[in-house]
Amino acid sequence: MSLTSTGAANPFGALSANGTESVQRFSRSPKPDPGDLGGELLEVSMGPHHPSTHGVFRMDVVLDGETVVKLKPVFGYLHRNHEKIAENTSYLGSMPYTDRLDYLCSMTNNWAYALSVEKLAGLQVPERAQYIRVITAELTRLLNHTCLIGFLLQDMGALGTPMMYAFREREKILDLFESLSGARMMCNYMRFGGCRCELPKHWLEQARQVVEDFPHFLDEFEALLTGNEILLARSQGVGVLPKDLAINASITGPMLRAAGVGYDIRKVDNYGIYERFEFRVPIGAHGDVFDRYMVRVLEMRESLGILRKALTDIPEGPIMDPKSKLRGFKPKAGEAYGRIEGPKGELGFYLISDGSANPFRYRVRPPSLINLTVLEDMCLGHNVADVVIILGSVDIVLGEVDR
Amino acid sequence: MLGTGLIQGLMETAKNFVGSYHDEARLVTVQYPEEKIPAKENSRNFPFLVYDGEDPQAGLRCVACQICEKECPPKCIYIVKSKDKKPDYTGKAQLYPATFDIDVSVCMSCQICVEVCPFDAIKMDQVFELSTSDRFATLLLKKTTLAKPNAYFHQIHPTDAAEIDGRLAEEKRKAEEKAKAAAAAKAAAAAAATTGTDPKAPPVGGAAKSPTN
Amino acid sequence: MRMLSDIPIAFLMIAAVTLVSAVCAMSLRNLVHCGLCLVLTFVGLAATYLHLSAEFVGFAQVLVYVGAVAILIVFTILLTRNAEVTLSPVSQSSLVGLGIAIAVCGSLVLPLVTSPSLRRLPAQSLAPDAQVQRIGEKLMAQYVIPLEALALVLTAAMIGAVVIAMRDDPERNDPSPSPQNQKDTGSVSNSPAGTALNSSSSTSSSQRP
Amino acid sequence: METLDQIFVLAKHWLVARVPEPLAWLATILLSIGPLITVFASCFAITTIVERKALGRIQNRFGPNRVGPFGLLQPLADGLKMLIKEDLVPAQADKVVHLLAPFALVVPAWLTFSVLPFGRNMTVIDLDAGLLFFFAVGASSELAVFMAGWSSRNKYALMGAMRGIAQMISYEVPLVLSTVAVVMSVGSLSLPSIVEAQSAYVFGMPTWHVFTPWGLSGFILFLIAGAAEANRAPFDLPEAESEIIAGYLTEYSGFKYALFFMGEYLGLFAITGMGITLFLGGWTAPVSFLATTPSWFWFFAKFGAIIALFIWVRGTVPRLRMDQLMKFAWKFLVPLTLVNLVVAAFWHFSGTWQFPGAIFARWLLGAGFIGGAYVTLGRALHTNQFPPRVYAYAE
Repeated sequence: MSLTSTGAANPFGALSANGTESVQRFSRSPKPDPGDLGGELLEVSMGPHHPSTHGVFRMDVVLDGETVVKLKPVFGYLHRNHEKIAENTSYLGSMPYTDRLDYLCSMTNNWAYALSVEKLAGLQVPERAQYIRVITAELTRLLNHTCLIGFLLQDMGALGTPMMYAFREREKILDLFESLSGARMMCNYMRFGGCRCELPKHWLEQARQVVEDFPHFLDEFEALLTGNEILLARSQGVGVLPKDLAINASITGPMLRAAGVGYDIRKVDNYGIYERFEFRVPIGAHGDVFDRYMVRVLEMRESLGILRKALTDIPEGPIMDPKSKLRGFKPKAGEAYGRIEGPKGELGFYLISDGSANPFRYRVRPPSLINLTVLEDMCLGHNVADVVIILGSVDIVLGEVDR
Repeated sequence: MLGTGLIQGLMETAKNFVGSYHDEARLVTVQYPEEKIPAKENSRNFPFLVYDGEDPQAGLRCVACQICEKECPPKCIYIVKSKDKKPDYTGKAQLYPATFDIDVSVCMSCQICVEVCPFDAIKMDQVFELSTSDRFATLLLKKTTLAKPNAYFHQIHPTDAAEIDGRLAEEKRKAEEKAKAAAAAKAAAAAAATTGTDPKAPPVGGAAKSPTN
Repeated sequence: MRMLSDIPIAFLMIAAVTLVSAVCAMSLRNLVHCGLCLVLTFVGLAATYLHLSAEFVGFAQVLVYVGAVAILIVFTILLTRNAEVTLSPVSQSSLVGLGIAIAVCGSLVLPLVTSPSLRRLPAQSLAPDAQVQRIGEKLMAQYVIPLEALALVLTAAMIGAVVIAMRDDPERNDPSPSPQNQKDTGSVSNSPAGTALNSSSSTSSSQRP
Repeated sequence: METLDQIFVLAKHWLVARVPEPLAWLATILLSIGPLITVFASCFAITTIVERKALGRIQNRFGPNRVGPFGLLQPLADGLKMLIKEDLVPAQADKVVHLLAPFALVVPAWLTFSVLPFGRNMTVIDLDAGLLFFFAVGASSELAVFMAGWSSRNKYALMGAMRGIAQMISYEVPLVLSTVAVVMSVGSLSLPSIVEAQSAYVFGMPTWHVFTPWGLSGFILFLIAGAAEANRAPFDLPEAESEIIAGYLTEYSGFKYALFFMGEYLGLFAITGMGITLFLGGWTAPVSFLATTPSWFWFFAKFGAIIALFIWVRGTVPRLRMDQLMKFAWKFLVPLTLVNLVVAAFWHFSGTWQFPGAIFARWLLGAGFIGGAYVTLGRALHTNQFPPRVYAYAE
């Protein structure tokens, strides 16, 4: 039941030139297999405006009947030159651009970027700001995972009901973000050495209320979905990602954990103040779509624990490192890599400073893109219907994939 | 047994169906054009220029220092400095923007211009119904459209505005004190000079001008 | 029904549609169009049965021929390589074809005109008393042995079809292709030309070069 | 009451009597077809708005509420929009077949209504083989699906057509088999006589087929297979928008799309009407003291209830996959309908049992037999190779 890894030698087999070549060969002269009941291979272009490619993403799928024999992801439709723009903008100027990477999770994007700049400039984040960061990041994880499950079920054909429920809850978190940072999705909230502004009045109470209500929603969500026979049938054994391939292809986040690897950067790196929180890292055993779904549900429950503690423990105090400055920010020459456990996986920013106001080199490690590289390995032998849910379970946001 | 999960799911949707008729927490839709969610104080959308007093153009706090133009990540601000100067709130003669354009189709409402502005002259607005039938002309906001009174700023961001007004008043007071002190010093010096040499010293300029409120 | 039978126009129309669509089914170039015309012929036949008050036969005709056989035909056409065939319009052995056509036509018409039933039944009682219940009773009592024999044959055919379908190589049904299969999926397999499945019409047609 | 019950029949007779004799036959035909088309076309309009509203409520939204009071004129607006939309035909499409496909779907869908009894004496044509006619005509909708999918020259459309035909053919088997039990027990293919067979009352309770073990399971099986036949969720694979865009409808726009849309809903209505006729006693009232109330009211009340059930299911479940769909049809529904046939036969022949409590014994045996088959088949289908999962936590 497990897909054999082509990845031991070449984890990116899905994207190799070999793949391109074969797809083109099919389209030129599809030859029937004489031992087969007959029939040609069908090359279908799924995307870029296919309803369930989550944005402008294209898959060149070669089908035998409805079975996928070759799949080539094609992306870049949303390429915005993010990294080069950042190299020509001040450090601060890139912060709002990071919002637009994974536009569902701007808070964690902010944090990852702020973290790497702080490493570069040697800034210390005050206690209160650390707590705020943890709270916002975990809220982001909640909203990302609920949305993802909603989208996944939408891809599975559930007519948007789970998605609407997910969006109902997401709205509450977005309201929190709006009253905190001024914008619902493009928060642009974190700054090097802290956070941009103090929490508004009653924000903590509102956040506590949201966190208190959330388990109820999760229970309802699970009542609707987890036992559903159709969901089980559709997702179990579909899109299996073996452990070794996951490790070799540098998969991170819930996908890696669903494949059975207990790797969470919150535990590994202890960035921020995560060592102060008790939480467990759920892992799956099969690495299929259902495991990815369940791992995310369980992760949300753990996040709620973190949030409860953080919302109680948050101290008073400053929220910015006094050494940090907005204008004329020029970190000393050097390099830094800051990474966090984003909702989608390891989100890292690698920066080289030459001492000027702009980074000399700016590089994002986008979890969506890297998790996408194993798409073909997961999809081969499955149906068209499976391809969309496998893609959905990878959890990509094209803003981050294409950058 | 096969089917139990489906029935559980059906119960769940039935609960939501019924709940949407009586439970506010379930039916969260806001009927937009008729009712609107009150904007949160921190909400931000596109910048505007604050002016003090009655005259939008004379009262602009902006001194055309062009910091926002430089820091703006998508470079959507275009400023041309004025040739002449006019007094600011402390009464100091300052440049003012001859042209101040913001291309709202480029602006990404990131608030960085607000953060870097040393004069509290540019602030974030909360308008969002900006759709037009014209693709180009109306999307480039000119100085005249951008200028909005301080009272409006108070209305949308009360906490922020109160704090800024306090600070500005403080600065103005300090500036006036300083001016007064300078005037006094001058006067004293003049007096000293008068007693010493010349009784007809010229009157002190600058500080005499009344600052815009 | 009586209303229709009183007006010969109805019969003429049905007959015209049936014949024209039958001719089209033979002569059109696009195979799918031919198939669809054939469906129209079937429908026309069913209408003829209904016109003769043979309800059950008419509906069975629609159910079986339009609902199932026609679908089978168009599927078979779809599975062939190319729906647009380019045949030379004049067959080289047109005389032979003509001969065969006459022979077939004659062998169909001859029994009809010599059939004793035509003479036995007066024209006005031509409408058969074919109530469904009577058909069922006949099938279950008088013709039970042929019915069972037919059922047996059909079951055997179905099992045969299942066996053929299951005979497919196991790798294809397995959602986990083996590594080497993954590398060269879709390319021509090196196995000798599969002649084992020539009995299936879809296979043979798809193997046409 | 009697007049109210027969009001439509009387109205028709009254009108026909006003028409000159040579044209009476035409008037009869028109007065049978006209109301049928009007009623079910408005049913289609009402269903679309009710469905959208109900789905909205299920999803905690309002649903359409902008056009007219409470959004009730939404179907009108939709229809108008469909009418004035540009009719796009792909350049490579087979234009004639592309044009004919929607009609090939809609016409048989209308035809199916002609045999349904909507009330006492309210059947357009009482055919001796009405049930057979229903399925014969219903089967021809497959051809429309094929025509639409093939003529569009679109890979998604072709895939949708393939899916649609495979699904319809597969689900026709359990659909027909589940009705065979009724035919067996009633001994007729005529739908009015099937309703008549259920119109008696025992202790004030109706003798609908659904109140027998085989009838209950047959009804559920019929609904499941019918949902698949009508491409309703969770069997809406032929037009699975998240997978193959819109299946065979991909290249349809404007009014042709609307026709397809209507054809599908009409198919659903026909299946629903048939389910009511076969298992829910057709137009008979649910309790004996209401038996004098208009029969057509009860037909449409039941009709609305079943449609609501379909909407509810659609708002809840995700979609099956093609192979699972086939597996479900052939490995679950077909064996279960066969078992159901056996139970129906048992019920029929055990009707002679005379000892006290015989009815309970019959129920117990029948229900036990079906339930056992259900559990066994369900387990075989459901467990596949995946046991319930437990999730570990890494430390």
